[in-house]
Amino acid sequence: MLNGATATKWLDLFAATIEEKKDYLSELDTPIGDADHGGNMARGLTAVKEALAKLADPDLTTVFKTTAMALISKVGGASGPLYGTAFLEMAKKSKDTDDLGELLTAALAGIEKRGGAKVGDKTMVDVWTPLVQAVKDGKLDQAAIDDAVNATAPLVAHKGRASYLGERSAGHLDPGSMSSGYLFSALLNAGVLA
Amino acid sequence: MLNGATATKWLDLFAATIEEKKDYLSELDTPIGDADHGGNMARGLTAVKEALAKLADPDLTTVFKTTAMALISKVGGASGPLYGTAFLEMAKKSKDTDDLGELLTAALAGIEKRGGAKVGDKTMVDVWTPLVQAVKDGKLDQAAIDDAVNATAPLVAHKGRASYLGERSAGHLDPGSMSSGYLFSALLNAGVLA
Amino acid sequence: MKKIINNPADVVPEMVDGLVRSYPQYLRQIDGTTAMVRSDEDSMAGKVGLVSGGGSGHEPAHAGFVGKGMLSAAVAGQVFTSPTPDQIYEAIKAADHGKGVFLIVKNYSGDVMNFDMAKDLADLDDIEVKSIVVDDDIAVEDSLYTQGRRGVAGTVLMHKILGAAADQRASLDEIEALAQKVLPNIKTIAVALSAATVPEAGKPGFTLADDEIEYGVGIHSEPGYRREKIKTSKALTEELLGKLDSEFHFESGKKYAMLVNGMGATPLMEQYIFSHDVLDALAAKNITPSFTKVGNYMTSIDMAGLSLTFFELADDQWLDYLNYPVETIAW
Amino acid sequence: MKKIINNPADVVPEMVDGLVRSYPQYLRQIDGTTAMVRSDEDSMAGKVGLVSGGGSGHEPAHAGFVGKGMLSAAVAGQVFTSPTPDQIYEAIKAADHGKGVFLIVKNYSGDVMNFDMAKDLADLDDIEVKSIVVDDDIAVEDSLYTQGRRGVAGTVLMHKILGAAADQRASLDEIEALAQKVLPNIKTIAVALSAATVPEAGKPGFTLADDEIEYGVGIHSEPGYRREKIKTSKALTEELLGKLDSEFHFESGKKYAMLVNGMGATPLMEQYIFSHDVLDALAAKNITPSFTKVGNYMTSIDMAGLSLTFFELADDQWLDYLNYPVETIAW
Ligand SMILES: Nc1ncnc2c1ncn2[C@@H]1O[C@H](COP(=O)(O)OP(=O)(O)O)[C@@H](O)[C@H]1O
Ligand SMILES: Nc1ncnc2c1ncn2[C@@H]1O[C@H](COP(=O)(O)OP(=O)(O)O)[C@@H](O)[C@H]1O
Ligand SMILES: [Mg+2]
Ligand SMILES: [Mg+2]
Ligand SMILES: [Mg+2]
Ligand SMILES: [Mg+2]
Repeated sequence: MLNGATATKWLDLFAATIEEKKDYLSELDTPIGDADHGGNMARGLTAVKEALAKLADPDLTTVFKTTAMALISKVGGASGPLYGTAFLEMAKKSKDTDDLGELLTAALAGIEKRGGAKVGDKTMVDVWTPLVQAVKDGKLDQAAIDDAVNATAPLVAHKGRASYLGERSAGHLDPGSMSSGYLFSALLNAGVLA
Repeated sequence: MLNGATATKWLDLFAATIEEKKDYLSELDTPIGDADHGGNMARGLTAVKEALAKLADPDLTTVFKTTAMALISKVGGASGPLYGTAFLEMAKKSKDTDDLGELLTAALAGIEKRGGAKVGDKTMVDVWTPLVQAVKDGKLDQAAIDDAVNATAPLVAHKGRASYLGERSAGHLDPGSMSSGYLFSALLNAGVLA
Repeated sequence: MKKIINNPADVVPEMVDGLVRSYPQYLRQIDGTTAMVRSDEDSMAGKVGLVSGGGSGHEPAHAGFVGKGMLSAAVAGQVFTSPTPDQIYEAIKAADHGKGVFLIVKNYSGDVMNFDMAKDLADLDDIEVKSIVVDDDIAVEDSLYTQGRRGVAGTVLMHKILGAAADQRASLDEIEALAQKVLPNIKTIAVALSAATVPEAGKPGFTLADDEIEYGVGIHSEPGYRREKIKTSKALTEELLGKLDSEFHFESGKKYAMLVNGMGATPLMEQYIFSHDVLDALAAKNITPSFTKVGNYMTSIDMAGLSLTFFELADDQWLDYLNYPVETIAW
Repeated sequence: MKKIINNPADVVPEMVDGLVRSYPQYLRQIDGTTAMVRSDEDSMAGKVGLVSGGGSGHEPAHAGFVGKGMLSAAVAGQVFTSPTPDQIYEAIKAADHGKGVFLIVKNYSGDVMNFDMAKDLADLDDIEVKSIVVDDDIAVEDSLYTQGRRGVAGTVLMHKILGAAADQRASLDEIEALAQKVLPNIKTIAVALSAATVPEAGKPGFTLADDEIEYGVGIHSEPGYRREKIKTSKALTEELLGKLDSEFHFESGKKYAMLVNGMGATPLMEQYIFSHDVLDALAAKNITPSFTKVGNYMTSIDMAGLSLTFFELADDQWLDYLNYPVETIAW
């Protein structure tokens, strides 16, 4: 059941993973980016955690909106507006529904609109697209997440910093896809899907 | 016998040694200076050689003056004005005498006046002072030269760049003393003393 | 990593603080942000505001170009990370003096998205905002299937041109038209001798051997298009000027401005020698640039290397704009 | 050694050529020399000429400070090697407009001797020449038994002060008196993170480990007074400001100008952070400098590190001189 409490748990778990994997994310961002994805996400999720901790029994919309504002104002770079937009769209949508599939569909649409990336461009869109579908189909599990993330490795980037490398971007995991994978893993572990 | 021809031979020999020892002189100038003494002297002596080569059967005064002007306008740094002044003073003195002892005495006086260094300050003055005396006494030989140069090693510098090191300048040969040693060795080998 | 810093996480706020306190005559920090606005308020009255910015690490860009005749405000993001929309929004508000605000954005997905979001915020306030996305780096393919070319040192020339126009009371529409006309005439290409070290990363973005260089790097140590043994300045000139020539097709009848830009760790000595070689190569084509600037303008922290920018002065007024007097820290 | 150069022996002539061709509006090369004179002849008429210079490798010093309101001419010697008397003499002649010429010399035995010889040459021409030997580096003992203190970054402040006075038609005697009054009020101390590499030497003057710094280095990579593990910017501030305090005995009632000077390879980011720490430390003593400048002014080729200069403004007019407008490449 997705509600203010479980969404908060989801985001706290996500924050914990980001904190733990911060250096790894920046490492992924080194060969095909600028080595800051871990720092960017950690700065943002620390702010999210702090902001959520201040809320007393918030509803779902408040949790998402608070998360969006913290990410938008703390992350910067490419991932800030993208994750921020995702949560802003979920905040809007959550006024009508608490269905996770519908919420994530709105989030993905926001990411696509903000960044203009399509499937195959080696961005987080490549992880969100199959995993949002998996959630809808009730088939999200760690294996699906790993597959989606790993599938970004052979791709040639067409969006974001990695695109400057052309063919040389192939053979590396996309950092934003990895952090998106963590977001979906946190979803699994928060028990929201149950 | 010192005359235009033997003086030219002296300076050509000096130029050849400087060219050969260029890197070594700059190496000496590294721990207690700025690593350019070899380059400075080589630039100067190349100019001296070229300038002297253009003279047809010059007299002693012309050789010294030509040398002085080439050194003054090509060497720069501390050694340029010092060696330049030395040869300028010899040029002046050579109008009255061709006695090597008297000429070198004038040169040393010029170095002292220009740089203000005294014996024991770990500069070329520490080589010139005993060796000018040795020339006067008819006792200049390679051993005397080596002794004078090596005696600069334990000294603490009070003039020039090396003085900024204080006590730490001890234990290193003074580069300008080494190049001065070469000048006196060239004198030996030019047969001017005979 | 050997750097004169305190906690790597504090690099940006401390730098901004040092900057505004060292130069209060030019800059004022906007409360609660790492954005800076021109302290000479009077000089902005009745004029379009110009806002630029981006990740930090490009100093003196962008705050060094804030001042009368150039930018109104600059936003400093985290190191090599676009600033956030709320900060950009504050800068837009501070730069607005009723005539609208023009944003000069470098073409990086992060910058473009964050500046876009800031524009959305300003729209809600009825501040008229327009923008240009500078993409002068010819090292990367410009194609529909990529992010497009990066915005690099040429951005500073855009600041200068638009700053002169804004100071002479060009309207927001005129500035937009000018920016669009100028944009395709500015092109840049770089070479690196070493990569930048982001303080929080602690190690360089890539490593070059003691005798290696890399052509076509970006200003965030993005790898370039070719790695080679170090060459003479003259040979580097041939490569870089050659790339530019295949874009510009240099002609002796035309007028150009030239910018040699040091990346942060490359001394002026090398930049002047390189300029000498570029000017020699151009002279062989019977070209003398009408305007030249050499120095550190758009750096990449402590990267060694430089970039070469040419700007074809298709309109005579542009040269006047380049020579228009400004009061800034770094122009 | 990885540098953007051609033949190491050609570094100085090529650099000077690149410089004067990039900035013809400021500089003209004096024929047959590597000395440069202000190209705006008119701005020198009826004024005392100011000539400075020294070895190359300190760019933008000294040519970057030639222009209206500052130096009349600058002489560039070989790298880290004082220029020769004949070159200095040519600069003196070019700078002389009938009111005499004042030389600003850094206290290094080579510079002092070569400028002295040039003065002797000018005497023969009946050009009145006076000079000051700047010795602002407090890292070394000042004693009768040494060469005395070195002339370093504070020299640029001397250029600025005397330049403003000369532009306002101070006489040669007045400029000499001003220089002597200013001199003891300027003091500098440096820290290095790495040493400079002279192109012809091909390797650095000394080597510091990856985590070592050295206090008290000179601008030719002369070793300093202490080697230590790298510290935070705040800790460096304490050391350097402490040394300066024991000379100045900073007081909140007094006025100071402050110059943070990068050595060539240290990015502005670090210089601004360091400035932040210095300004914080001074604020704790209730002092706010009346004038601050941060950037690369008197470098040491590609040395990493910076120097901190304070200038006690014992006379209110000196602040006006610092703020006096100039037209130069680098001030
Ligand atoms: N246009 C885009 N659309 C979707 N995702 C993008 C886009 N551009 C970048 N990304 C994602 O952002 C990630 C990089 O984020 P980050 O390193 O934080 O920002 P930056 O690239 O500005 O340094 C990439 O790995 C990619 O997944
Ligand atoms: N004041 C002085 N009097 C005599 N000799 C000096 C003086 N200063 C320096 N020297 C000599 O000059 C030498 C250094 O010359 P050089 O390296 O060419 O010049 P610089 O020190 O300017 O780099 C020293 O080794 C020393 O012998
Ligand atoms: Mg990144
Ligand atoms: Mg030397
Ligand atoms: Mg980034
Ligand atoms: Mg020297």
